[in-house]
Amino acid sequence: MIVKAVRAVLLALVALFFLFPIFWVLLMSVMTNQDILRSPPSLIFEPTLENYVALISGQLDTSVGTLEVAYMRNLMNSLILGVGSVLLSLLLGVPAAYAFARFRFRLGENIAFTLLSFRFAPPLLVLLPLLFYFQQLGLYDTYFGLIWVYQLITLPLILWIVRGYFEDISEDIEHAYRLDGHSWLATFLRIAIPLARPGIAAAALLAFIFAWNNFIFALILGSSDVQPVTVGALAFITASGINYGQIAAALVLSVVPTLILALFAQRYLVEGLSLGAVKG
Amino acid sequence: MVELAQDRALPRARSSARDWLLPYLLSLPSLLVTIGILIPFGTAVYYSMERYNLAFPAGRQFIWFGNYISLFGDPGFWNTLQVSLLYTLLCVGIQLLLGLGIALLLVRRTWFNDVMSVLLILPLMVAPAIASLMWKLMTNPSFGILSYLLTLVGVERFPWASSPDTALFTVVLVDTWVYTPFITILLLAGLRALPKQPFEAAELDGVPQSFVFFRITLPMLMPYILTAGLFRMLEAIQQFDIIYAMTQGGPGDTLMVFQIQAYLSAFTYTNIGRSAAVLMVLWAITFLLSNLVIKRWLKLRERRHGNA
Amino acid sequence: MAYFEIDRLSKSFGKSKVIDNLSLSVRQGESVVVFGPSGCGKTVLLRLISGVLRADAGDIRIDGESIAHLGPDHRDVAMAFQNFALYPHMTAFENIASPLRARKLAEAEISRRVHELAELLRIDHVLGHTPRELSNGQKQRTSLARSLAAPPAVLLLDDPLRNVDAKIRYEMRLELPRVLREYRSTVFYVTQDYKEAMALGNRVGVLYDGTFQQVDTPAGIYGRPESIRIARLFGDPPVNLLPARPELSGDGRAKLRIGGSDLVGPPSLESLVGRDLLVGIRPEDIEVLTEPAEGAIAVELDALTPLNVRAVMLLRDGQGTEILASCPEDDRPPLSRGRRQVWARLDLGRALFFDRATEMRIH
Amino acid sequence: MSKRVDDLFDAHLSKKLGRRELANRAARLGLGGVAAGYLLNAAGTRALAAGSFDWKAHQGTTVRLLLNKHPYTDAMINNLDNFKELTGMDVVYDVFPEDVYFDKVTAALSSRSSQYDAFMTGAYQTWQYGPAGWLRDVNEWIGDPSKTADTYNWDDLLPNLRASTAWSGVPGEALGGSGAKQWAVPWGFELNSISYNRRMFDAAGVTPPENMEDLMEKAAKLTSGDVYGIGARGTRSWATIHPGYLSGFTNFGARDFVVEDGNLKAAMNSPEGKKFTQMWIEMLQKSGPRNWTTYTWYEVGNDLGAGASAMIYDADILGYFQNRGTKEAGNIGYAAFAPNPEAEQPTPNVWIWSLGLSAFSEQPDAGWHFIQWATGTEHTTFGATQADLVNPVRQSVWNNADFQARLKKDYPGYLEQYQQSSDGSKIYFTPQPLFFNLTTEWAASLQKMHANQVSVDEGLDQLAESVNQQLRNAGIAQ
Repeated sequence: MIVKAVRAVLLALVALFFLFPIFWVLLMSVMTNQDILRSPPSLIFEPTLENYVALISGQLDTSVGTLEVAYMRNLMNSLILGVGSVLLSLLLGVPAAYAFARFRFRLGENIAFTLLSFRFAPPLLVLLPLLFYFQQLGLYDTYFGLIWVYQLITLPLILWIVRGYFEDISEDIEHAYRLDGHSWLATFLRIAIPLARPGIAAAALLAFIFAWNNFIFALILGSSDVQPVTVGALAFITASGINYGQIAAALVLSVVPTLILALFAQRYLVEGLSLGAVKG
Repeated sequence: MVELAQDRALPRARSSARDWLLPYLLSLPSLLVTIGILIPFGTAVYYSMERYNLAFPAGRQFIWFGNYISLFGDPGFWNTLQVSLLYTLLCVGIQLLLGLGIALLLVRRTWFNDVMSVLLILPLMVAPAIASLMWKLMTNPSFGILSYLLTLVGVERFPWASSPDTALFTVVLVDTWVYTPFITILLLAGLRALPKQPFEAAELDGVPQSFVFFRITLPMLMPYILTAGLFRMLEAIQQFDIIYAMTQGGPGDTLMVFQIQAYLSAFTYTNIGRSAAVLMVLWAITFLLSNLVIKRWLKLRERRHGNA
Repeated sequence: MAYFEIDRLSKSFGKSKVIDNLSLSVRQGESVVVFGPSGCGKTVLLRLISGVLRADAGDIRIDGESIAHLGPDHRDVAMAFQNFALYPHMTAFENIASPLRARKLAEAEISRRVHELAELLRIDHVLGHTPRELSNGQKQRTSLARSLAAPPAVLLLDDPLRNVDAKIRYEMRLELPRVLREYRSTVFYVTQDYKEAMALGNRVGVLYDGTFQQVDTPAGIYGRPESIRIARLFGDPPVNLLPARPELSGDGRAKLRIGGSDLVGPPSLESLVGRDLLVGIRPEDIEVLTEPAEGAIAVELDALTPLNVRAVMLLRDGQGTEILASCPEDDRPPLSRGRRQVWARLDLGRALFFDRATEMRIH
Repeated sequence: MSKRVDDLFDAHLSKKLGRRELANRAARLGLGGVAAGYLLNAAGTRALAAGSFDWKAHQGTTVRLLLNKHPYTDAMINNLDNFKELTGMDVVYDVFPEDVYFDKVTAALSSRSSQYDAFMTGAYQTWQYGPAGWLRDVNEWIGDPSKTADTYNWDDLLPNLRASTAWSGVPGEALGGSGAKQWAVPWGFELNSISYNRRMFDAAGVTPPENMEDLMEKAAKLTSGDVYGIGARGTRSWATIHPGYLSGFTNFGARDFVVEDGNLKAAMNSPEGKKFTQMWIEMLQKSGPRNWTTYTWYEVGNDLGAGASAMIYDADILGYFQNRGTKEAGNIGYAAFAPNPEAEQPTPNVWIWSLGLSAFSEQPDAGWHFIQWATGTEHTTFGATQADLVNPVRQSVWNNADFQARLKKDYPGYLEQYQQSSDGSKIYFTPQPLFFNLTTEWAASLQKMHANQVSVDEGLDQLAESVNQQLRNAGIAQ
């Protein structure tokens, strides 16, 4: 009984710490800037949807005219970059993770480490040379070029997390399938991948989040046409003031796609592998 | 008993080419696609050995290790090293403990826990740069809800990121808020993936909970903890967004971590050579630390999966 | 005629030679049981045969054709795993159908065969379940069914009864030979349980130190173990090993001094006079008497354990050597409570003689 | 747009109609304020086109701009159709948030990319970009009548601003001196003075401060409860140094550098410098924002606009922006400020948003076409009267009756503040390429003083020593 109570109290504290700021941002997104900038802060305000209206319609009415807000475009860019990089990383990383998990081969660990080590390089280190080469190669300001660079973020993550999950699948299950007369490829596709799916889902979601949250690559390697939400949200900070309400609304909108993805992946995320029962 | 054709030569068993090739066919595409990054990396290494300030194009010159030597002679550099390592240690340590604790709280599958485990990812979904902006507002002495709540419980004028005494605490707090969910996700999945038998056996034998945790759960979870810790460490030692948005490395030099040092050198001071040297040192440290973790990880894996 | 041949197979991991120049021939339809202690290389041997591992040297042939270069999917070898290795994301039906799907059979044919097997193994009522919903016994049968679905040239059974409870194990031990006969399979059966080895094999191969130490019929292994180690592996309670040196008695017969008494040995012992031996006597070859008798030694009864249908008695001779004896519970001598002094008659005619130095049996 | 509307505005431009009458007639035609402003400027555009200069010289080309998300940019974009119509050119622009804008500029130009013809820059940045070879000297275009319209009137741009954006590239040589290259053209600027909350001042019976001591006293007096007396920026950034701090620093006669034997030598630790810095830190400790070291432009402005601070000593336009759409809108007052009682006049340091011509542009003439339009009288007038292109860089705009009327109506006291400050307004930093190293370190030093980690004297001495060392390392001084 006491254990249960302690557990409940701890969970409540955890929820408070992690969710209160989100809740507050949600409130701010329906406040005017004047309501937000009140001292002391107050919960008494008239909710407004004008922040969202401005973001979604792309029209921001100010005293000096109507300004264009490119936030929806930023959102689309983020989606293209996030989905594109994660898909490419899965395509490249899942087979590689499988190779590292299942085979011991010459240089195998070296290749695995090299791939991980691309994550060691601070982005700033390669950024300026990268920009130079991108311009030479015509990759500047292209989704293709950015998705390639994003592999530095997403690929090592997917590779190493998925590798761990592959290693936890009983080899016997795959052997059994091979012995049934199925080719190596069929075994990989119909046994290994379905069984590692929770791990792949978790890794893909995390990689997507990291890609989504990046902004230095797109900022330097692209024009404003390809900028993601992370850069877009900063546009509400101008010399004439920070529009916190719009940033909050932008933040809420930027979380929505990831949240949908997380809910979609939730079945796998919270499921774990559950292979214990057949592992022997 | 054994009917062998003795005249038959003993064949030397050889593995087919396909067998030998397969792991390379699987792993090399990812390497080939990303290996290109070595080119800009090499260029950056070259920069780090140049006197290269964009504002002094005429003074550009190859100086071997000149940038590194001047770096090591600069007390600011040693401060940076110390701050970065401390920051990393605090973030990774606190977040591993907290993340593990939360994962343990949520490991039982109930409707509530399922909902919570998705909701708790929310902070991770907010870009750190923007999250920091929100935290800065929430800790603002005039409009900040957190500052206000603190006054309600009697803590007046808590300085948050603005004082050298509390700045580190504040950025670690934000970092913890943003990144603990990362650890929670991985460890929660790891916990749920553990085989059930050892636990059932321990329960039958009436083994005390603490013993089960330290002798069964923790060792079995170790590969997941190491993976989560590794990526968290890579992220933390290269932290930029949060610290820059909250304090720009201040107050004073309190939070001058590597990436801020390098960022200022490159983008504000246009000193590309020095920036590259700082980042190369950061790269080397990251490399060393990761190597340690990975060695440990591989050893665990060896032990866990045996030889055959 | 050899149907399935393993020819001087070797496999090392690093410096440790796990399979060392191992050879074996199996006739078509024969069941060979591979028996050995844990860590003897059984698993590696199975993996070499199934093609999951590649040997360093040696060959494997089925019907004269080498399969050593083939992948697991082309070897026509099936295997039932100790841990069942069922596909957790497929139903029992799909698990069993898997080899048939690989052979691209028509759906109707697949369904017919799966149901036939399921009926034979009495799991037809759980075909729609996933492995998670199956009991261990049902998992085991599903796994067996899968390995039989497309009748393989060679069927490997890797200790399939290890992870099921006693009742099912007993049932299966009776049932398995029937099923295997039905499918006329050539079977390679790995087990750590000597009773299973005795019950199921046409022949038993005793594997340790990387190679077969003895291959013989179950009775042959039991009755004529090549070494002390093999003798010990077979039999429960284990064989008694009593140190002794035969001497010639006055009448020209070889005598053994055991438990302070001189016992007359069989004629074969005469050639061993003067050698240091270990005399192996199985517990069932020792008769416990309540009265002194000709050729019986006086011993103390230390403990008596009624083990189901057999009673096991721990005896101690004058020198303090422990001797185990067993007999059917019904034939147990009437022992009154508290009685310690009994006599034991050793059937030296069935005794095994091992050289004390080499621990090998002297023929 | 109908011919009738066009006629109406043309009539206004040729002074046939007064402004009020124009507004009445426009209202009858159903035009609101902003639309009317745009149309007014369309009329100005037609007037431009009527001149002798060939605005269509680059018809069909596309000018590419790199811009900061800023009210100046917003004003320009609102008026861009007129430029397109005037020149037959197209304009594409990349707008990046201010937070990351200069990173983008540095990256784009350091890679010698030809993708932008012109870009926004601060005057201080030109001290890096100019010597780096990323900017063209626009004197070449200004002096060429075939490339610059006769109506452009370069001399109408405020002389201090023209000088502040021109430099020879020799560290320590005066801005706008002989041999100076015009690295950029001023577009909009801010100077530093006092913006205050009139409501609070009235309630406390306080008038705007006269000098530093007065400021300290009044700031202390106005500090009570949730309100603090004086706002200023305080992050570890050059932005902390250049507004109020350097303006006051200069007013007390202190300098960042002196030139000795042709060598730059750090001089911020002069007695005057120490004296002012001492007062500055003391004032902030006593009556400044509590989290001063995290205060940027935005926090300083927010606090004033929301009534959390009683005044700021910072950019005048920061106070300007806070007088609209905020809680304290309409309550903000403005005052020129000379901290040193012995000073003749205020000496506000300035920040100048300017437009520069990229050295890597393949069509600099087209780029210049845009710059001269954007900094020309017509657009800057439009920007100042109809949008927030303030402070205007042209004298004629300051003299513009509409602009003056607008300021008087919505920003009382602003114009007077400007008029009292303007003569002494210019960049007071010594131009040298290590400007950002110096000022960032300076800010870090002030933060340490504020936290009492180091005394003011010690801090400035250490700073001077470190700066001298860096100058030597960079080969700027011996």
